[in-house]
Amino acid sequence: MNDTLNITKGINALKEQIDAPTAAFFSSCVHCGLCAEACLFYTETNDPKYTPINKVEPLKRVWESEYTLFGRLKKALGLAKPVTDELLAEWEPLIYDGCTLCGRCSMVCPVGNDISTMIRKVREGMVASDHVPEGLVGASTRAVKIGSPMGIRLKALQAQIKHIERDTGLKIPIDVEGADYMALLSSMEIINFPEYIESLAKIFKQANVSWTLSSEAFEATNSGIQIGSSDIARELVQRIVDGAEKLKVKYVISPECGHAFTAIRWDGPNLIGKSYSFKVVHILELLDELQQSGRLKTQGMEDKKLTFHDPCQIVRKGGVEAQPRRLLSQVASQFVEMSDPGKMNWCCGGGGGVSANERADDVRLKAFNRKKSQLEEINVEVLVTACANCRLILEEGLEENNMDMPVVGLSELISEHLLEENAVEGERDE
Amino acid sequence: MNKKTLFESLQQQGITRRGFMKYCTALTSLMALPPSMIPMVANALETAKRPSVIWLSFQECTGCAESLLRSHSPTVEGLIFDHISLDYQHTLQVAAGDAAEHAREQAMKEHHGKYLVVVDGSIPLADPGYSTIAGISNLDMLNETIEGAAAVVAVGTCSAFGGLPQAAPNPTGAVSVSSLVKDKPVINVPGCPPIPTVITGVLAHYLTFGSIPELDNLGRPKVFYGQSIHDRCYRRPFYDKGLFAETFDDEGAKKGWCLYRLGCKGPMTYNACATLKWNQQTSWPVESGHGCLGCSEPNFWDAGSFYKALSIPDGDYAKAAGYAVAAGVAVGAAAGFANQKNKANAVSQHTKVTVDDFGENKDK
Amino acid sequence: MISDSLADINVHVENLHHDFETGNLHSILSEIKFALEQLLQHKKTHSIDLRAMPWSPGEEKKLEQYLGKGEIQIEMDALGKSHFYESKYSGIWIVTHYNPEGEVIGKLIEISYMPDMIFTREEDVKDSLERLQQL
Amino acid sequence: MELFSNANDFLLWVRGDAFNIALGLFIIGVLVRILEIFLLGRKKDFSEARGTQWGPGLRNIVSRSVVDNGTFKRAPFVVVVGYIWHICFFIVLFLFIPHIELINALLGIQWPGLASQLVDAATVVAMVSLVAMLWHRLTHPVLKFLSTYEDYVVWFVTFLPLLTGYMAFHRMIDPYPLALGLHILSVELLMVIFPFTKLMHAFTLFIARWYTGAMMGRKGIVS
Repeated sequence: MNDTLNITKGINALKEQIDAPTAAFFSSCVHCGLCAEACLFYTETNDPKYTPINKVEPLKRVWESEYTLFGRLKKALGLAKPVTDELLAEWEPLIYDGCTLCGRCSMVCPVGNDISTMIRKVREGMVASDHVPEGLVGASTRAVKIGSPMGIRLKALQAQIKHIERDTGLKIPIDVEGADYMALLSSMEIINFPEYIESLAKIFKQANVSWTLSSEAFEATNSGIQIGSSDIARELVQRIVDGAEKLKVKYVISPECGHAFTAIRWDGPNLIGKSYSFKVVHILELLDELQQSGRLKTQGMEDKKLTFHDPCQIVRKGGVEAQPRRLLSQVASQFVEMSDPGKMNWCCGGGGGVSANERADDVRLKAFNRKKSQLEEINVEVLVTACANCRLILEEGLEENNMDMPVVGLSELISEHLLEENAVEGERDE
Repeated sequence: MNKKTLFESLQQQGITRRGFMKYCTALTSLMALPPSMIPMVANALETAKRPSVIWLSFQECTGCAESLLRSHSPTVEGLIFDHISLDYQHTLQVAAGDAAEHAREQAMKEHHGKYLVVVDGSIPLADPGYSTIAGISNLDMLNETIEGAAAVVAVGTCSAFGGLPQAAPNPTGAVSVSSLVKDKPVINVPGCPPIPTVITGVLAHYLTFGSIPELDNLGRPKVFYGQSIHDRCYRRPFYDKGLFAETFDDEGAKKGWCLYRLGCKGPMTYNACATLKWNQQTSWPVESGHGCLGCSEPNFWDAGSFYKALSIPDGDYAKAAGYAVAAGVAVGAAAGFANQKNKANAVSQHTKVTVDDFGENKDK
Repeated sequence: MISDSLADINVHVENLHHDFETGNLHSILSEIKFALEQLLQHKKTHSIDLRAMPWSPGEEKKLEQYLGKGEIQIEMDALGKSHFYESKYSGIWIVTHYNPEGEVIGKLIEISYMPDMIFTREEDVKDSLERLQQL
Repeated sequence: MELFSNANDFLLWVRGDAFNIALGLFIIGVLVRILEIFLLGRKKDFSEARGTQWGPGLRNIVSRSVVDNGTFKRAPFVVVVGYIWHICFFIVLFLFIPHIELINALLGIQWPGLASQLVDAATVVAMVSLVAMLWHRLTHPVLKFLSTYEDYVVWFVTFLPLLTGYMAFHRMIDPYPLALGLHILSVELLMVIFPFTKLMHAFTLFIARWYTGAMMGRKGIVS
């Protein structure tokens, strides 16, 4: 590659990103500061630089000097504040370490600015000017070159499948052409939480769902979305689209992973520039649908006091809010909501690529205090969520704060309470 | 010439001390002074000398003189006029031609430094031919007459502020007295016409105290022009309550509500109509159901419609807005399309990012 | 016949509902109360020029009605008539001056034991004596 | 400087030429800003919609006026004073009879007004809330950090019409034509800087709220 990434390309990328909503948002901001109060990086550090609207300063400067008459006049007179390499370098930690793209700021802005979408746009400029954290570069490189941000190859998945098949006696279908559903997995599920795959197998067997995995497109995560490069994201989405089209499936199931849902459900078609030939559902949407239609039957109730952590990308940015609650009501007798539940939930602190960025570890742990105090308010025994990344971050945060509490995936919880027709196996292994 | 004091001249007319005190009471009220000043007024009048007055009429309609002189019967104002020596008033005096001008010249000579000059009407500067008296231009006559005057009283809006002759486009180049007279005290008594009692009140003040009353920054006596019509209007409580007549024959108008929305200029007009009233204290414009025109204020002819509320701009704002909309759409569309081009340009210059590109800069 | 005053012109006035007040009634009444106190304590008299205030139509009448008519009425004839009467509240006098044509030229409220103008002056008494002696 | 020979001359100018200039710049500026926004456009969205755009967009225009409970608890001052300021400002701007007359003259629409004493009280509350907000801006770490010179200029230019209006109403400046003239001039100043500053939010917040509501509504999220 002869083309190096530089400030000119960065500014150009920002210029590409600005659209009518962006212009409306910048025109409307009155510097009221309320977005700061919605951002856990500000509330837990009290550092004003984490104020969401401050994070989009580079984009604002480009908008003003490129797309407003008055701004262009100022630029011509040399009065405009320029976007420089130094500025982007200074802003890089705010954009990548101090924002999980959780979108909470976009919910509270009184003039209705979708700030988090603008921060996502700034990342495009950061990528094009090479102001990206090492951790995300590594993850993206592995995703593109190996097929998974964590470097997992097909062999590793196959090994896990073999293991699960042996343990459960269930068949995990791979590359079954013409199946109704193609399930995707996140690397973390493959490595850290293989229970998810097991749960899928159990549930789909009971509900009689025709499904498969793809050996060419099993990875659901998309590092391109996290680092903020449409070019990389497009390449990764294309693999899934190709895999699904090859197997001629009707549906693709997004796993318990937040940004993967955003990537494949909402951004994917726009990245490849056309509608899919298949539909995308989140696993919680599918489970809810199966349960509502009576195909998924559960028995027994979890009687421990538990709560549900809404993954930002699934609830606030994905619109899946009622489903997990309906599912939980079937299997948990003592479900309680955290304060600010559902679409107003606070992020775990590790989304939007922050968990892949070691540089952000300290601030991320500080940000976790928000979740910690939320949990302390309700005093629960079990924490349920639906995102492998959240789950890992929550486990780490709880451990750091000496809070002893299991974190469970919702699909897994459901699978544990499946109505067992022959009641052969025990309730639980542990 | 008669050199008696006012008291003596009244005594000669058979007026008693009680009559004199009653006269002083009325006069004090006329000058808008508090009743506690009556003894002081009486005291001053016992020694006051009869002043000489020269009345010059320039570009005017005689309305101001009419206002003063058309009273049906002798009033307090009348008594004052009985006492002053009106030595020149070309509408009223019997003498004509050279004799009239002689009277003026003689009065100027005899009372040099002590006589009052009353002016009604504005002075044309564009061409002196617009208004002359006895072949003398208004400007020359004014300059000549005020030379030995003690003070000048500009009666009516025309002489005080230029008035109707000065209204746009002001063909005669009319100006006010105060814009020409800089070295003599000028008392402005504006109004179109002024309230007669205000004219006599000012003269009474000069007669009584031998000085000019306290003036505001437009040269108007504060006792009469110190407060706005709005402040002294009996309909003011309706303004405060938000009750307004919206047409001249609606319920609000019948109930006597505030006339602001019908264009009343009361809030910006300083005059004493609300207290002194007109036609022997019978009524005044607002009481008769019509808003104040603002006739005692400068530029009142050019200040927009009499029937538009004061808060409404009086330019051709509809035209301005029309042009602005057209210009705004044109400029906005041009800027918008330029932005589209700019953005399309940026999209075309996009170079695909690959993972291999990262860190190249940092290596250098 | 030529009419002598505006009152002679036959004008039909619709019964307009101008029965509101400017609020001056209240301020005048408190001024009067204060003046009465001053009269009692310091023997200080006070006059209020009723023509120096803005009245709504009918409001001045209302004040007169409110004060009412007392026991004494005095008429003076000097440069036209003048009419003095004490209100039903002692010490409050309503004074109206007319010119020879019967038009009001002054209207006041006087707070005193007797309107000042009624008292005969010493100089006038001396003058009377002089004139009587000359007879 | 003898620009105007008297206060009436000055009033005549601010009600005449100056108003036309200010109105013209205001209209041109606002139209340019709004056209610039809309002409930037949006890309077609290929993802399968879960909900509609128009309804949620319009809903968001209204619902964003209600602050969520969490924000209220964390920033009660901004929320409460923000509401007070806007409500009182609207009362003063839209319910004072002389202002209604102006709007009626410009747009041909009118509505009932409020008693002047109420508007007067609202003016005082609006001014107090503006001063309180300025104080907050100067002391709160986030606001201090975010604020640019523009924020202070806009504050000042917004405060001026209230102050001059209050002074004109109470006749604290003499003569009245000068007071009224200064008030109108301060409004004209506000109109002129309006399109070039964050004051534009008065128009663009509807666009911003709609876009966000529509984008979220499309995903089935109630924003």
